[in-house]
Amino acid sequence: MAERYELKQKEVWDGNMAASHALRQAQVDVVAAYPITPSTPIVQNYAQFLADGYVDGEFVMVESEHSAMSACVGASAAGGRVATATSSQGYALMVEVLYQASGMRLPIVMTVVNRALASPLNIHGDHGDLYLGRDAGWIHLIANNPQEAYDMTLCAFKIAENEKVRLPVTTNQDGFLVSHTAQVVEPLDDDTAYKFIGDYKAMNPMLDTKNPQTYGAQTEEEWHFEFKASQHKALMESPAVIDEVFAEFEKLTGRKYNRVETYKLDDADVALVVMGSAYETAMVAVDKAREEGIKAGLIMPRSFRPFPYNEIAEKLKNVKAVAALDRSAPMGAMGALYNEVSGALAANGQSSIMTNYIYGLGGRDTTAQHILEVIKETEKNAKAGKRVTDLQGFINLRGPKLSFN
Amino acid sequence: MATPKEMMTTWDKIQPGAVLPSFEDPEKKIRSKFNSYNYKVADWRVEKPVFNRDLCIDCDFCWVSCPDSCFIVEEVENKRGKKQAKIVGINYNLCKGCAVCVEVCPTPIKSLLMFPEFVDNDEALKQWPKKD
Amino acid sequence: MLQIRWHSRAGQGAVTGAKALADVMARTGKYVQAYSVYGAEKRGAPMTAYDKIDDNPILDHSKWMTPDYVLVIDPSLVFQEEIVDNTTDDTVFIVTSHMSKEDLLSIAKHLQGKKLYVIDAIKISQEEIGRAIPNTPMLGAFIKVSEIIPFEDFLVSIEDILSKFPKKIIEGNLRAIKRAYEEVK
Amino acid sequence: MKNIGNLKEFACTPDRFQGGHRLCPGCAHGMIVREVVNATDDDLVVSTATGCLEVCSAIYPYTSWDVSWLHIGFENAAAGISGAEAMYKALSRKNKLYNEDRNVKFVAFGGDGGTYDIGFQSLSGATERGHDFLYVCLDNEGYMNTGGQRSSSTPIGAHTTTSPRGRVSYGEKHRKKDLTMIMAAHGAPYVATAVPGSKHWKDLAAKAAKALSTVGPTFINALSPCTTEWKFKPEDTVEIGDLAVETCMFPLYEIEDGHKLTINYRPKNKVPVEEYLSKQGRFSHLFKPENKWLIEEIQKEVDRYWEYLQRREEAGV
Repeated sequence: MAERYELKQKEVWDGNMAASHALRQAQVDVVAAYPITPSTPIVQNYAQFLADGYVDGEFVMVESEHSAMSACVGASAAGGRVATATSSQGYALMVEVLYQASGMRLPIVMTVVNRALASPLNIHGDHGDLYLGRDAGWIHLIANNPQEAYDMTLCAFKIAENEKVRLPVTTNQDGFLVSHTAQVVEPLDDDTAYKFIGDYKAMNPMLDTKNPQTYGAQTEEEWHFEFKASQHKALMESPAVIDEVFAEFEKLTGRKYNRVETYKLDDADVALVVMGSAYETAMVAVDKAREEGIKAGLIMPRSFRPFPYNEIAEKLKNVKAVAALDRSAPMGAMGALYNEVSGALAANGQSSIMTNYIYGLGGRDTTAQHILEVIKETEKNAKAGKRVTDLQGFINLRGPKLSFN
Repeated sequence: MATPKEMMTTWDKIQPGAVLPSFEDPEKKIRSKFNSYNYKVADWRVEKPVFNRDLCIDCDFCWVSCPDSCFIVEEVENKRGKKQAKIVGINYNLCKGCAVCVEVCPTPIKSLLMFPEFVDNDEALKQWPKKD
Repeated sequence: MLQIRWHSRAGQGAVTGAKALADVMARTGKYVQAYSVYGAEKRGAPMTAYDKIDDNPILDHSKWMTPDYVLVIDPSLVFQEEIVDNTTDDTVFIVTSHMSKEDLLSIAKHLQGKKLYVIDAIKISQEEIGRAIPNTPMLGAFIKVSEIIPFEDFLVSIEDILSKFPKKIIEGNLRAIKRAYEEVK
Repeated sequence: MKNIGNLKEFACTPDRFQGGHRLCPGCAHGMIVREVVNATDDDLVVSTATGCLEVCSAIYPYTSWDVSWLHIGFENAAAGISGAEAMYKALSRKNKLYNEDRNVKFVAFGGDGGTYDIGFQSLSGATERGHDFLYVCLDNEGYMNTGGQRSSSTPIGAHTTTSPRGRVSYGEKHRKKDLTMIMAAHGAPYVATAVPGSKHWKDLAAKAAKALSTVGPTFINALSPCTTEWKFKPEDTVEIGDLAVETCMFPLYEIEDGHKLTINYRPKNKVPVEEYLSKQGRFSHLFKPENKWLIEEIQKEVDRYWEYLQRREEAGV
């Protein structure tokens, strides 16, 4: 039995340390991982927990991220709790196996520290990796600070392993901005955290060798569609479970999470959609805007997948102009948040004016002032009652203004 | 693309994750309907092996060389009380007619021979070559 | 919100120092943020680390700040003009140098007119800890200059934060902190 | 360890790999897999790389496996099984095993594509990490699942669809990679070669039993003559495998602890390689006058390698 780790009521942890403690408290049976900046400390911390006797399970240091996720699939199908961590190029290398994990309905938890994708190479934070995995059939939860990195990781196990869900979950935190930023985190004690997650309940474990199971069969035209539909349905219906888990977590900690987070949105004319640490920076910008008389608000999908279409449409119904801020290179389209939110609004015949901003690629600093400027631009659209700004603009880019219309 | 009609089902009834159980009753080792033991590849054959029990010496070369696990074995005791396998037949649902068994059969007159699919086994045995 | 920017070379312990300071302040009930900015460079490359300390939760995740304090723990970085970037007339500089304040100012013209304190954190760490890790002595100097918390309280917290290290290292660090507290000018 | 006595006894083993799979008639894969999974009475968890065996033994809604089985991808059979093995260790330590009364062994199968090539990194990693598993390479010397393309296991001179013979080409230009030796160089406790069929059945089954009872990573490289892409008649599968051994094109040997080499079978009279080559359509062009030199080269190489094996065995180091 693993040693209990004595924790203070308030710890000063960076996002990586927060995620590693959540993995430790979940008493994961197998962690198979390969280190990559900026998620490396999660793997290192876990190795140290193991070396100090705070972890009972197996820690498999594989030779690549592809093998990390493959070993996770093998371990999860074998029948126990499994987790890993990665970022960026490692995530990209895993993508093939991400689809296999979700297709086999294996409740693996992956703590992702978001980082830009090469080329050119960059170790800092943007959402390129998260967007790469968005169709992979995983639930993607967003954490904006170390406390949330901890909380979301605990919730991730409980959501993934729910028998109605049985899907893998990533928790996402911004590289360096959250992963390497130490803040006050209020952890649960080990027993309380484990009790919240609960014992692992296996479904069709390969290691129940008296009742052998075949995982990963080939389905062709006559079966594949049905399986994908069934998998999609599980994802589309997972919000009920996510809400349940968040509610239970609130009872335990007082910390309330929602699939759609909002800030000062109730009376807003102008809203920004933004995910990750910039959501909190944007709160500062909204406060400044309101001081200047602009009725601004914020909205964020805490679960990027499943995407909360209806909830977002409902909350934006009185907003005149919306700017979606995407932290990923758009490459020939609008950013994902722009597309998803526009779709949500269009479905309901809502007529907010939509614009898109690309920010923070490769860790480029985005300040409250930058975001305030976006709010002011967006307000022009709200006031005009039609779009008078460009469709897509870039924030804090060196050189002449870059925008597309 | 060869799911029998009775096994077709709809998206809301399929096993999450496409996981297939080998056994319907694991305790009694009753194979499930998903076990390919219950699938037929007989129509792959052009010719079939016919087994002549009278000539067989139970060397089991056919059993060990068969890629399709189609030799039916009965466990018997030899004179010294040790268990040994006795070949008692061929599972024609599983046999694809590759004829490897015939090739590896070592008896002077082979105890396995290929015959056209339409020839009845009793008839085949009648046609078996005799010793010179 | 109190904002502190560290200038250091990778390997000198600015990240650890910034996190330790955040930890100390969190124990007084403050909200904190400690982070650093560096690239792929290895040990020896210049880098910056940051502390933000406030009575309310800190939401701003941008790296940019107007520091109230600039802590320079590498003697050669004192001469880099970047250390005055985004500072105001009220920004307090505590820098590591073997030189006197006067001698230093005669060369480092960018520091002229600034509120400047000097401490030889390198020498102190070499003598007390045995290695040129000037982060903890800088903390001692910072507590003296800023009076942010009583020194005794600081010592209690930092000893606890260092408790994972061997006794010899803890003692060396405590001596270095106390010396710097006394010697900063 | 299961005692592999005589075949009469071995044939009493209830088959764990069922027919009704969709491998070609006469496919050696079926023969090899049956022998391996039947060579232990312990329970098994098997992973299989993408390839003929995988696609043919688990076409939904059917499985040919009476043991637990997993397919993930082409390149990760070893990584997948290492995860399952790690879970077994973890649950064992936590007293959470599903069947306390059963031993579980771990086996991965891959073709030469999934083993020599795309899956090599994952195999090398899992071997280096010391997982307790047996990896069996079903070496049919090419990507047969996709219609017979070359792999790094394809022997020089062989025609494949991506190393075709032609007006100015004699087919594959490169020598077969010596994967068995590479695996031995990992320091794996047990590495061996094998062929299917009735003549060397015991060699294969005993090697599988030995590998499965050895703690740590073990490897068997099993030549799997491919009736479809090597172009010979289905009933000749066993004969072709036997000829590979008799010509020393594919000698039977084992290496323990990374160094101790034992030759398991010595042909009484080494058969010339022409015998082996001439029976396979993939080599038929080598018998044209302009390509005959290559047959001589192949013979020289086979002789040299056989000499090397014998000397290494004699050296006993």
